[in-house]
Amino acid sequence: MHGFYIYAVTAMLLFCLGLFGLVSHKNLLRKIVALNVMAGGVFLFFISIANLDPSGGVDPVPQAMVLTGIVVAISLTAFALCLARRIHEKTGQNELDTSCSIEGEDR
Amino acid sequence: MESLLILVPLAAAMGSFLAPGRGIASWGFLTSLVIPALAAGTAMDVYQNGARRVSLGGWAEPLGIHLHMDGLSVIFLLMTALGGALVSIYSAFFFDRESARHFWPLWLLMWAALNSLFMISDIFNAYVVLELVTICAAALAVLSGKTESLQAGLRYLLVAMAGSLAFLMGVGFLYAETGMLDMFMQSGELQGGPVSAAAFGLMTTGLIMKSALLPFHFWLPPAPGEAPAPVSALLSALVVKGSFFLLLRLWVGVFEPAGITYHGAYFLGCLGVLAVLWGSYQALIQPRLKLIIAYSSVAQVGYLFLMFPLLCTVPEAPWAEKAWAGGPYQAISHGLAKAALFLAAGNLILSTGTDRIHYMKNIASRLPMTTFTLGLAGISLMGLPPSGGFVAKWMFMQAILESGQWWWAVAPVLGGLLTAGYVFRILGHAFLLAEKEVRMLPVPFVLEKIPLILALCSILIGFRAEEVIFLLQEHMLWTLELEGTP
Amino acid sequence: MIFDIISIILCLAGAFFFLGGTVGLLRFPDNYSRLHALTKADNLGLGFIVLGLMFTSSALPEIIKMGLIWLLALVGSSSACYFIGHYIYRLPSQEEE
Amino acid sequence: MQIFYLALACFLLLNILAGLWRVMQGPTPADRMVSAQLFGTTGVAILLVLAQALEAPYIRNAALLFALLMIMAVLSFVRKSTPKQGQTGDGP
Amino acid sequence: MALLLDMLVAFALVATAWRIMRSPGHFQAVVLFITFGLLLSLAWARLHSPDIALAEAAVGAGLAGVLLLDTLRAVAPPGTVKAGAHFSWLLFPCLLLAGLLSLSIMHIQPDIHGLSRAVAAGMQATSLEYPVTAVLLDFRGYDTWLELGVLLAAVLGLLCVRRKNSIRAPLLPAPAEPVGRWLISILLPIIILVGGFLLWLGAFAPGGAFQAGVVWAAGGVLLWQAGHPSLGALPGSLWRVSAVLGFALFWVLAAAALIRNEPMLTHPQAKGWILAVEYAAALSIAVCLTSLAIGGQKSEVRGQGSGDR
Repeated sequence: MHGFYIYAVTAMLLFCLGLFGLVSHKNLLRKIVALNVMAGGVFLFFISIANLDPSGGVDPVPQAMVLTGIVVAISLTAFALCLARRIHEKTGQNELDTSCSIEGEDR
Repeated sequence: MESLLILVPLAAAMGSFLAPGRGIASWGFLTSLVIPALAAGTAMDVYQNGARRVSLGGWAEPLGIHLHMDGLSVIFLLMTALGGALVSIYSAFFFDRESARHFWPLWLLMWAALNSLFMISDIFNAYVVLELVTICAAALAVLSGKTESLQAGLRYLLVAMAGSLAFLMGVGFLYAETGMLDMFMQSGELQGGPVSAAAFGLMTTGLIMKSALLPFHFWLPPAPGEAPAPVSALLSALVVKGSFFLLLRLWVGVFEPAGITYHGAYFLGCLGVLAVLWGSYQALIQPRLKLIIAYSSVAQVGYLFLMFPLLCTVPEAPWAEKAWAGGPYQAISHGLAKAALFLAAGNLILSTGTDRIHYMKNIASRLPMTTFTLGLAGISLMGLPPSGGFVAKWMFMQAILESGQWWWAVAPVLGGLLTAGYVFRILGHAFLLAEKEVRMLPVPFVLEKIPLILALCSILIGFRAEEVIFLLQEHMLWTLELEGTP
Repeated sequence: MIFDIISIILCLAGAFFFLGGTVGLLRFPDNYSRLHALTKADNLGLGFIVLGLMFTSSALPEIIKMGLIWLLALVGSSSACYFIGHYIYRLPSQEEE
Repeated sequence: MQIFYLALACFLLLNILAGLWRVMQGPTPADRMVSAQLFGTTGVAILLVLAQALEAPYIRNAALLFALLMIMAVLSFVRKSTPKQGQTGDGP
Repeated sequence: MALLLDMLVAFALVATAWRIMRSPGHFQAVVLFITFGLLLSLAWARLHSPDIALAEAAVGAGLAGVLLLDTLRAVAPPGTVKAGAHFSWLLFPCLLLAGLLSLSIMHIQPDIHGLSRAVAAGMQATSLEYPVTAVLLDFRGYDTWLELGVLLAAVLGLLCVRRKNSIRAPLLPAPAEPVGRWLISILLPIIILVGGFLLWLGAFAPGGAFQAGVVWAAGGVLLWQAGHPSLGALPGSLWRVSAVLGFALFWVLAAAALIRNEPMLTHPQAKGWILAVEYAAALSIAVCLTSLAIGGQKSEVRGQGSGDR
């Protein structure tokens, strides 16, 4: 029971620290890492809920959901990293243009 | 029938991935023939027999995942089928071979995911489907390979990932409170305490990030603004609606019965009004046609959120039905009109090589059909009768006046004026005579016709208001019935 | 009971080596010596702990598996040590990050 | 016995925490990588001890995976800073 | 003592996450993130979820590290970039949010009657013996199917970004050292065996298609890191088929039910069906993840390290 609170609060802290990293870093790689930390927090919350099962075992449904979530997270991470790399190759920057490229070039 | 709405595009996606030969567009062609028929069939079914559920894998609630079809889902399915099919046919003629190889599998996969999203019933499944839509949409947004589109795509991806994670955290809270994942079963179980409130806040925030409401709108204009025309149409018309649909489902189906939506509804309404004003203003000052259209999406998404204060503040309100009908109407008419506008803009770019509106001189005589399309879609955006946009705004106005929350009327009135401003700005440039001859390439016949059909559809749905409202009321009945039988 | 005591002694020995590794990592002055202290002490520590655990484990397959894990860690750790050492050697003027 | 194993796990975890200081301090990437490697081995040890303490034999498979795969990051790291062409010989 | 361990793990997680966010160097952050994965898998072990510990071990130790380090090399060679965080004041709203969420946690009922009873009831009707695998492949098979779709979409997106039609891995030079070759010749067979072992285990114990797929993917990446030509020699059509195989078998499973006029994804409760889908899914996960890990490379890498030969 205490374990639940410890891990659930940790999960919230991880989620919010990840959120903080996401908004406070300009560097894309760091943003993506921060998103992964956030995901870690979410998964930790799911599993700490699963441990509250009154039967004494661990609820298998959140476990299955987290497994699915891990695969989804790694796919999205890999794709985002690939995009970040491509942007770096084209512009030499590791950051998103803040000017929103509204004046973008004509085709 | 409803399963085929998912199976067919998936089969076509796999086909186009495995056989990326010369005939790759035929996969999309076939799908766009089949899907509208299937969607129409489903719609007829729901129209006649009422809402229905399918248990996937044959596992009953609460263990298995279900597909849920009612009036609301049918409306969105029809919009996706119509818009998707027409954009597909357009794309078959638009893309070169290299881009087509990337476009088709991704778009067909996304189509299946969208269809699945509109029949959603399980909230974790909703997360997976949303991620599938997100990754396909982000990949499509970078299809052109330009630097700006890469940046726009990544920005969208990051926002959407963060939104999904917030949503997923909310799923965790809901599961902790109810011990279930099916949203139609959860509605009776919520206690309205802090746990429900946390779930409510997290899920709402996550979804409005994905549907580009005002403080999170920053990814929306660049992404469609930089993508190829069919992709812009899909992103702006369909993808954004997906998360809005889910939000509506959750609010009306899950959170409103728990009685925790009151303040949130006013807040969303305020954000909606701000989005309408700010988006319209930005659209008014943009130098490029595609960006005007993209910012107009920010504004039009804002209208959708006016639903919430009208719908979720007073229980059993007499005006709720009108507000309830207005939202989906706005979604569908905006979706069709926006797709038409983006495709027309794509034609302009094909023809003149630019979409800066200062170079758009004299297109009225050169591309009359495209100009006509811009005008028609503009009418629907402005909300002039008899268009679909008019019906939506009319419903909203009626609900606003009946509810006595007159201050929301700012959005339809001022927003309509600003919309008229940018639509006439576009048309004005179109009719100006050019001082010097601008070189224009001819646009293939089909490419000109498709946006016109879309624009006509967005006008014509104004004539079928009664059926739509009947379908939507069907949904109301269904939720009440389910609450009665836990 | 006697197995428990042996296990405790072996595990304590392992813990001691891990502590040595950590102290080495923290206190040694340069790259090479840190690498050195770490990897050797580390492998010994893991070895002792695995040995200690083997004494209280009942199933033979589990014992074999633990032995395999130790061997794998040994392979991984020592080759990692080699690679990193090689890396430092090749780049003598590695600037600070 | 269980308490002893848990205490052992705590002690090993404290080792990791202490090692974090070296990751932060650096000064070179190699140092950080070495620390990560230390954590890997320590993590394997903790997982093995936990498997015994919690009587969950399947955790050993996780330890097995760590022992097997920690090397990949190092390989990636070493390759990662492969010097420019012509700068290197064929080894020490 | 268990409580102390929990608190230490929690503290280590938060401390690592904090340093990941605040450390000035990118490389440091990446190394800390690898450590973070390790600590998370300790937490999974403590929380009695060996499945997730396995997946985290394979993803965190193997793939995530490789992905991040490779990207870091490409976008920011060590020693060049030093970026502090901006908007530090945002920490306070974030901590406030964490506090609010933690407060709502305190209101969670201490006994959640989740779906575990429903799963236990359903176990009698399914042919699988292990609940987590049964949830993944049978009760909530639709999720797993779409998740394979997400994986596939990520690969498609990568091809789209890279403007390639097939993953032609840019082959790196083989390590010049005998140690490298020796290492790979030892590790690869073990990786393949361990992956197969986990897959076999999945039917009745923690393990299964995900874990096996991730481990095999790690093997594929290792093969590529070693510069072994086998991956590059893989014909494009074979690669396509194996990437889509798991997804396609799920489709067949779903469509077959329609022919028998049953709801989608209903299948006869014979173990063979599900195991076929699971094995195919493991293969597809392996192929897709390998492609994701190495397909993001720039094609020009081939020439770059030739001085090493």
